[in-house]
Amino acid sequence: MSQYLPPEETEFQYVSNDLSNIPQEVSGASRTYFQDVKRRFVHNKVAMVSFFLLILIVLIAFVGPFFVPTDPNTQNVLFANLPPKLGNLNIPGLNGMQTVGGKTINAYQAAHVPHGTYYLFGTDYLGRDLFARILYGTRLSIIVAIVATLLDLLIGVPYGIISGLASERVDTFLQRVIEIISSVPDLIVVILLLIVLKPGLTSIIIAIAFTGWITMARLIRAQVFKLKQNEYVLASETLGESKWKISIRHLLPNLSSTIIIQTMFSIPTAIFFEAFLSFIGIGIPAPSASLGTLMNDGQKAFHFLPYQMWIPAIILSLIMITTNLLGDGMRDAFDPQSD
Amino acid sequence: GCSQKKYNSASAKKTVSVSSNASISTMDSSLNTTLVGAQELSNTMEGLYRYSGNKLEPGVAKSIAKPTDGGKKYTIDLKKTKWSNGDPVTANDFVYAWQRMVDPKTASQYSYIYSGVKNADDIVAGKKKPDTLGIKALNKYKLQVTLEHPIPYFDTLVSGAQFYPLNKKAVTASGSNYGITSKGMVFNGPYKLENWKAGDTEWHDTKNNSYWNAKNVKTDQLKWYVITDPNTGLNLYDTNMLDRLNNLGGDAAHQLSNNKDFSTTPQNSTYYLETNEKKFPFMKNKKLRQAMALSINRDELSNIILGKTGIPAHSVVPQDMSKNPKTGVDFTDEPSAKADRKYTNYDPAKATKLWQEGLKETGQKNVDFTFTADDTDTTKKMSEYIQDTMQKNLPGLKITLSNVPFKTRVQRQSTKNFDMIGAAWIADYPDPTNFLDLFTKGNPNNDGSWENAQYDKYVKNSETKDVNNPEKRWNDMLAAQSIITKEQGAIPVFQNTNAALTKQNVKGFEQTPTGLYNMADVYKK
Amino acid sequence: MTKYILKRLFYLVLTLLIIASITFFMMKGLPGTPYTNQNKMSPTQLAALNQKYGFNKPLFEQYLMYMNNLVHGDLGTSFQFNNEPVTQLIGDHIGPSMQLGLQAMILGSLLGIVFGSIAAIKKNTWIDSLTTIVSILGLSIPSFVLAVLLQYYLGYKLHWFPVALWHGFSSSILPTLALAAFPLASIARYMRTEMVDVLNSDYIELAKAKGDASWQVIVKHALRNSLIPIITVVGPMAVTIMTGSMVVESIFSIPGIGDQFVQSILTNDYPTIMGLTLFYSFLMVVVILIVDILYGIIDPRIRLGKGGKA
Amino acid sequence: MSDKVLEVKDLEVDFSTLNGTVHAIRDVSFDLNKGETLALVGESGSGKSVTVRSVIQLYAKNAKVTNGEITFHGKNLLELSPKEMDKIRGKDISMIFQDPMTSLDPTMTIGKQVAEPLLVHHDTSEKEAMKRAQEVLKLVGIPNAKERMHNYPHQFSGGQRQRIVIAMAIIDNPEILIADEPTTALDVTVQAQIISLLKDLQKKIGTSIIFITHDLGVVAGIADRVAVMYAGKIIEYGTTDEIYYDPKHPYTWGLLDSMPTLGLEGKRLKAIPGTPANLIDPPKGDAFAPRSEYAMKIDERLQPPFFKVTDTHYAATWLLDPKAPKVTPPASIQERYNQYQKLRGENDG
Amino acid sequence: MADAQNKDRKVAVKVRHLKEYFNAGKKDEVKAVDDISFDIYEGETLGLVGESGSGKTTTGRSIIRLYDPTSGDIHFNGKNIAKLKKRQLKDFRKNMQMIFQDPYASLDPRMKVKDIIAEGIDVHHLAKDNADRDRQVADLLKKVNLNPGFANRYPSEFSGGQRQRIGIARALAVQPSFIIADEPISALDVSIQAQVVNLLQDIQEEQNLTYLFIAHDLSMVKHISDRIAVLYKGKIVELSTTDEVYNHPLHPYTQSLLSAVPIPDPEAERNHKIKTFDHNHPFKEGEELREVLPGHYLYCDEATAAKYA
Ligand SMILES: Nc1ncnc2c1ncn2[C@@H]1O[C@H](COP(=O)(O)OP(=O)(O)OP(=O)(O)O)[C@@H](O)[C@H]1O
Ligand SMILES: Nc1ncnc2c1ncn2[C@@H]1O[C@H](COP(=O)(O)OP(=O)(O)OP(=O)(O)O)[C@@H](O)[C@H]1O
Ligand SMILES: [Mg+2]
Ligand SMILES: [Mg+2]
Repeated sequence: MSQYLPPEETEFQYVSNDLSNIPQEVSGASRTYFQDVKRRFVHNKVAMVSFFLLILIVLIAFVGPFFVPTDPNTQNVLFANLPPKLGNLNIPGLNGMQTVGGKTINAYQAAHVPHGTYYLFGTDYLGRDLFARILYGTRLSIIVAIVATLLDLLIGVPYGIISGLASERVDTFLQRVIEIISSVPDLIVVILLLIVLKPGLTSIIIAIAFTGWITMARLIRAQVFKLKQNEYVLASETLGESKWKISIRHLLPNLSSTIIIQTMFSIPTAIFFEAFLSFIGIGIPAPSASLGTLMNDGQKAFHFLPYQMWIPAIILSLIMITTNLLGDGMRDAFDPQSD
Repeated sequence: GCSQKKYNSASAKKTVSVSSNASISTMDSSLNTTLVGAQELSNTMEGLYRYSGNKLEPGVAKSIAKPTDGGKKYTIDLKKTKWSNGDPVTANDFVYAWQRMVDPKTASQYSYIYSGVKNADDIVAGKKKPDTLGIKALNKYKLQVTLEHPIPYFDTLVSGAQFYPLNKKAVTASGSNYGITSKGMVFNGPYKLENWKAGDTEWHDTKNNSYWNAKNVKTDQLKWYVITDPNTGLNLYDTNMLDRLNNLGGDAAHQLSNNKDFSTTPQNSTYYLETNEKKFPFMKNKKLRQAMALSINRDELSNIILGKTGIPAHSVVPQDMSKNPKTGVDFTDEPSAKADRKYTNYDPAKATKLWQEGLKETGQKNVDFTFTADDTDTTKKMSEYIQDTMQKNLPGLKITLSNVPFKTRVQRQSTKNFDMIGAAWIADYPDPTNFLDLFTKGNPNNDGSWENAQYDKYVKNSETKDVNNPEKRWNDMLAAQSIITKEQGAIPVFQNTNAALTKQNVKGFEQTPTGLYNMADVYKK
Repeated sequence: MTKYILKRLFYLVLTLLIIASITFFMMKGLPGTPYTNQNKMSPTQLAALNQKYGFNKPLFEQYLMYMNNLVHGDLGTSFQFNNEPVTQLIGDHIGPSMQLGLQAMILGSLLGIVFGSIAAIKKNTWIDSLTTIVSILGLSIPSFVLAVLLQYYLGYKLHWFPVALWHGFSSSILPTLALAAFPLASIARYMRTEMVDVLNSDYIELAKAKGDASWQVIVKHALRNSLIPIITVVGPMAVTIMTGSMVVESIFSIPGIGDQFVQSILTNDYPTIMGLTLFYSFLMVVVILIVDILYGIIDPRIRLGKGGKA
Repeated sequence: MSDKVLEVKDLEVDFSTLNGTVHAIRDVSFDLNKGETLALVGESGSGKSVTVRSVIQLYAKNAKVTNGEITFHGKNLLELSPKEMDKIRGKDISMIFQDPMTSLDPTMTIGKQVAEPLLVHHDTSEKEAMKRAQEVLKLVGIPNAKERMHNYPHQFSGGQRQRIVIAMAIIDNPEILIADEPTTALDVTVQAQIISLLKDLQKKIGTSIIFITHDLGVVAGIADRVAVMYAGKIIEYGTTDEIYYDPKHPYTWGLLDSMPTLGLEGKRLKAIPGTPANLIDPPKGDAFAPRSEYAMKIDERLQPPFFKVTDTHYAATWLLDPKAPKVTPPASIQERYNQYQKLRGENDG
Repeated sequence: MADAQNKDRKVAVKVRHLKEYFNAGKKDEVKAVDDISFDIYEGETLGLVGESGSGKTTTGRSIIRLYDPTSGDIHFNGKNIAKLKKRQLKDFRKNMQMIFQDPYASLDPRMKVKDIIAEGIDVHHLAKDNADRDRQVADLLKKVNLNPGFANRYPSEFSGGQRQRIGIARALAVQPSFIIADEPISALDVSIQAQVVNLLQDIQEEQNLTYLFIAHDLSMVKHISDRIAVLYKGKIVELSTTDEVYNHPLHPYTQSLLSAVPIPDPEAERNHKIKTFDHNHPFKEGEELREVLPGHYLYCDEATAAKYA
């Protein structure tokens, strides 16, 4: 605290401010909307942790395979269904011990696995290295999610914008179409599509894109209804801007938060949907694996080999939780009221 | 866990609970196509004969009739038995059922099995009236059956559900509803089905006191539960909700192989691969097929992947089904069959060599096949294994898997819309010709279109010229078998077995040659 | 109001007709027939079958016939279960699915509302994070995994509940839990968002200024206002869940409609597929209509038929 | 003084935000006498709302009272538990907010909402409370109160809704009524009605009112005393006449001058130049100095204390320091003073 | 409608029988603007006042063709623009501009100030090149008393008054001759309002602009307007010069409205009497807008009009 000095006579002098030219202040530092968003986001610890975790998972899934020499599809039937083991460390759950018929045995010894060979996540029914398979499976699931989401954006966003901007008649028609698609059960749409198409990555993506964009379109349409009332859109119209340009210049950027947030929710949905398709047997064809097929295989052996389901399930949950928390964080970051 | 007891109701005396892998779609014996349906029909109905384990015993018939007229005529005396509504079971009930079966209006998908009974084929084709079928009621309890040619396995054949009698009154009263609900149905078998509707996932069979042999049925009630999830089955079995858990998967079977409740019973069926020679004429080259056959390690496949839910198959005819009429040696253990195992014993080096030669001879470089197979767990695992081992051992071969639902697979098979297909055949009757027939030229089931005139001749001989000479017939069949094995016209992979868990106090689960269980024999100690 | 409902009913019927038509022609365009042993049947037999199912008529006539039957409440007969009317098939199997669905919806909604509200009230505290994580977990564990875990640990290991099968209320508990996870989680998340909004509104502030204790503010004002938008989410979700989860039903061996659906698809049982699709769509559009009407009744601000685009 | 119902002393409130700490209220003191109307005026963001919200302790989660005392009936409100505070809110001190369109719960009938304070604070039966609500609704001028009690907020116009909010605030005869811009969202005609309603009510029930607005016209009509706020501080307070006719703070001058009055008009309006002060990093001295043509060196260094003008009139500006050069207020302000003197003369005479 | 007093003045905007009905023909029809006619002379400021919901915004937006008029004519610079097709609108939009009420909602939060201001320049290709565009933006910023250095900033960094200036600069960018200002100051703080009003007046003088100034703050309208139109339930009930309307209001609604304006003068407020107006029966048969005194229009029936003649 500075010391209080009583006012002095000399200080009672006008400083004659130049009032016609007061230095114009603007609040705070120069920040773009996105910088603000970023700032809010960075302050959200949960979202940041999720963000880095997700990046880590994605990195491992995409870069990992280059460092793990094991091929995910190489079968070694003699080493089938080995439990997880990490080196010679005796960590429970990672020590290669297995309970068969009430007795705990060393599965690696029983299968005559050469010393020094071990499988971090164990092996599956064909003796394939589950660690490698999970790496590839995660990658595949992420690809499914990303591509499906992209497609979702390419259909849902334009559809929503058109519906929101078009005349009432066109809008009503477009909404009816949505209503029809959404009142047909997802399962049937997908299965019918898959009967017509060949099962595989492409058809799964198409299937997801077929129904996945509905929510996006609805959200975007509602948002466009709100946005187009905004005076800056009206202002643009009075300047003679065309509807098309208005959508590009004003609507799209201002829809970005809605789009990003919905995308964050679409990603888990897509991964999940793929897992479900795998469960009912129309997912990724073998021998490729996705988290869905891995969980599905693991589920069947759960009674005896619980690790085969637990590991992919935990990884999927991790991806889901991180994307969801990230989505939450983004939503808050994009909401200027949240700080 | 204080409420454990509450859920153990299945352990009450004289009730046996059994798992089923599907629900019953129809109880109409003329329309049924599924194994589950056949099992339930066998539980509740009685034909002329009934298998107890491997032994054929008289059912409604007084005794197992001997044919006359060079094997073309059977005169069968019937016991005086009753339907569950008190009506007598008469010869006319058989006549009615059989005629109904072949009547094209019934549109039975199984009517082909009547082929050989006089006029059956013509009736099915709509060329003759159903009442011209070779079956006649000589009197209320005497039945006469006329065949077009001798059928050596006639006795087995008529023990099947398609030849059961039907109570005309009950059938006509229900109209088109017959067989989709137990209401209005009458039974003449060991059990009655009550309160059942098509698609139920749980049904109960209660002892039928009108059954002629009721005193030997020691179980009051059978409870059937449809269980499709492997864990659920195990959990239910371990918590004593089930006395018998059928159709264990490979993993479970592998893990449980030392369990004292565990058993495996081979089924009279063969799983084999066919390549589409119509679509890919180069597959007519036998070296290619032989290479494929040699590239599969059937022991590894059966023991580890199938976890003993399958045993290696070296021929299209399954083992332990038919015995040499003279020596009693199994069809697959005859010296010629044993010698032919070299065509199916795993030999990767030879496989590679043959494959490369075959490719050279046919001028192929790379072969891309889509391998169509069922989408059951076992089949999926197996096809992944085959994909891997073939691609590894047969350079230039690329296999894409297409695991589809059963019906789709059958459809692709019969429309010849496949590259390579995995098919299974379960015996309609335990006779090698039931399998050998499949691969004769023009047979609707010869999906791969493999053909060999010599083979066709041997099969034909066994059914015509040598039909009444068991020994010659046996040799014809062995010769045919040897030809198809040498050529690998169809590549046998494994023979299915039912891996099951049975509680120690439950007895009598013995598989019949047609893959069913005679539930009249099952009891709880 | 009446006019509005009539208009909506008209659209409802139109939607259903379009869906019926689309599924009809899609089914017809699919490869394969429902007959397994087709190649072993005689042409006469096939003709008899085709006649029975009307396949011998021109496509358009088949369509008219189907539509006509449909209007009279006849969905045809199943292929899979010879001769069984599809309506009866649905009737036989919808019961368990409905029961499970309702139980799961009620449990899920109640817990979801409680969780969501608590998270909103304790926004940005560890309680909020905890409920958020729990609800995300609910969304992120596939139901088949959850079902397997519940069955194994609560049923098999601990013997708290029956492992599977459909024997009275106790056997519905585990599948209900497995099914409730999703509605619970998503309602909790919606609820949190809504509640946060409502809690920021002026009338909540005014209620506080009136001296309402915080629980009174929540119960009297916040809860009701945040629930209104949730109704729109709950309706369709309830339909989806009540029309059966094939996964949960198959794991718990429950004779529900979900498994039938998948079975009918796997066996090319077209009449059943179409019947179930229509049934589902019917439920869906009716529920959406009801939700919209309810919305108007519950929320006094919304008068049906007034203003704006629907 | 016995007729003080509320005393706020040295109040300081901070908000923590991502940009830093906002020092929204910086040492605010005032008191409220029984039965009087005190108006808080000042530009947007000057801290009017935060001040009164501190009194009933309804502020955002990121707020923190760092200093001060709010005495009501001998109790320091800032030291009460939330439960005790609940008992005072809506009973002894009630509040009306700016926007009548959003202040009412859309899903509850207005009768119930009006009756709520009675039900919360007393053992009144529901029936009795509703009866009382009906009376109060009639009192604030809702026609057909008996029937309309069962209507929902959306069925009322903005003016009617604000009356309903007022009914709710006065149903328990509060000692203090806080009105935060209660008429800003309303049309002038409706605003006039609401203001005269408040005046009538005050006469009938003797409530003390704190009235916030930035419309000096409204203040002139309703207030007994006025406190002018700038940048989180009260910079001048006095009776309404003193503030309007003899203001001493340059900010008050600017404020009065920027109003185009129906009586006094010139071709150009006199605007206060510049933008409001930054409260995250408030100036060391007089926050208004940078926008003032009367700024002195001392303003940059020291915050001015309150200088007494009369017993009731104080202003915080160094211009009142005896050492300061003699200032001549702008002509328009002098005009006001003259006009006032004239009026007084007339009245006296 | 060019009245006797003003018949020599050039009419910039001529509105005749303008109707704007929302949801026309439906149960929830709103006659937001119901048959209004008036002129705006070149270089003048016409104030449009009225209570909330009286149709002020709708009038403004119909004139600038954000809405398609239900019926009626709008002549702008001698051309009827009421029936122009959307495509043909572009040209006239260069000459007519609008300033919006909400300084927060009227600037796209994701665009830089310079791009906001230059939007019109871009649409109408008014800049030769980028440098020219930047120069024009800098000029405009200077014109509205903003630091040209702000061009690269985002709207969120500005206060309400500064934002409103940006909005004004945007409107000026296309060099319009007529500007509709829809409550341009009502969202601003009192002390800032004056800054913006002064700016508007300065620019008007400099460029000889014509304004339609919409507001509900009557004191401000009085200050800025040459003539005033009072709108009530979609109809103009009184229209005359500012002095006439304030000093001799004829319509009871106008009288009531004026009497309700609070006066920032305690003494005056003490004696303030408010006139009431019967909102239940506002209009009578046979009433229309008539010129009852030279240049003074009143919504009344013939008999009433005769009283003033
Ligand atoms: N929750 C908050 N977080 C951060 N700053 C806040 C918060 N609430 C208020 N402030 C700041 O406190 C200061 C005083 O706000 P207050 O609402 O009291 O102003 P006011 O005088 O009521 O203005 P107005 O006339 O606009 O209502 C402002 O600078 C405002 O930005
Ligand atoms: N898009 C619309 N659809 C239906 N009604 C509308 C629409 N826009 C405005 N209205 C109605 O038209 C009437 C006039 O509205 P307008 O916005 O022109 O009033 P205003 O005088 O500008 O009011 P304010 O002072 O509140 O801005 C109101 O009753 C309003 O509810
Ligand atoms: Mg405020
Ligand atoms: Mg307006």
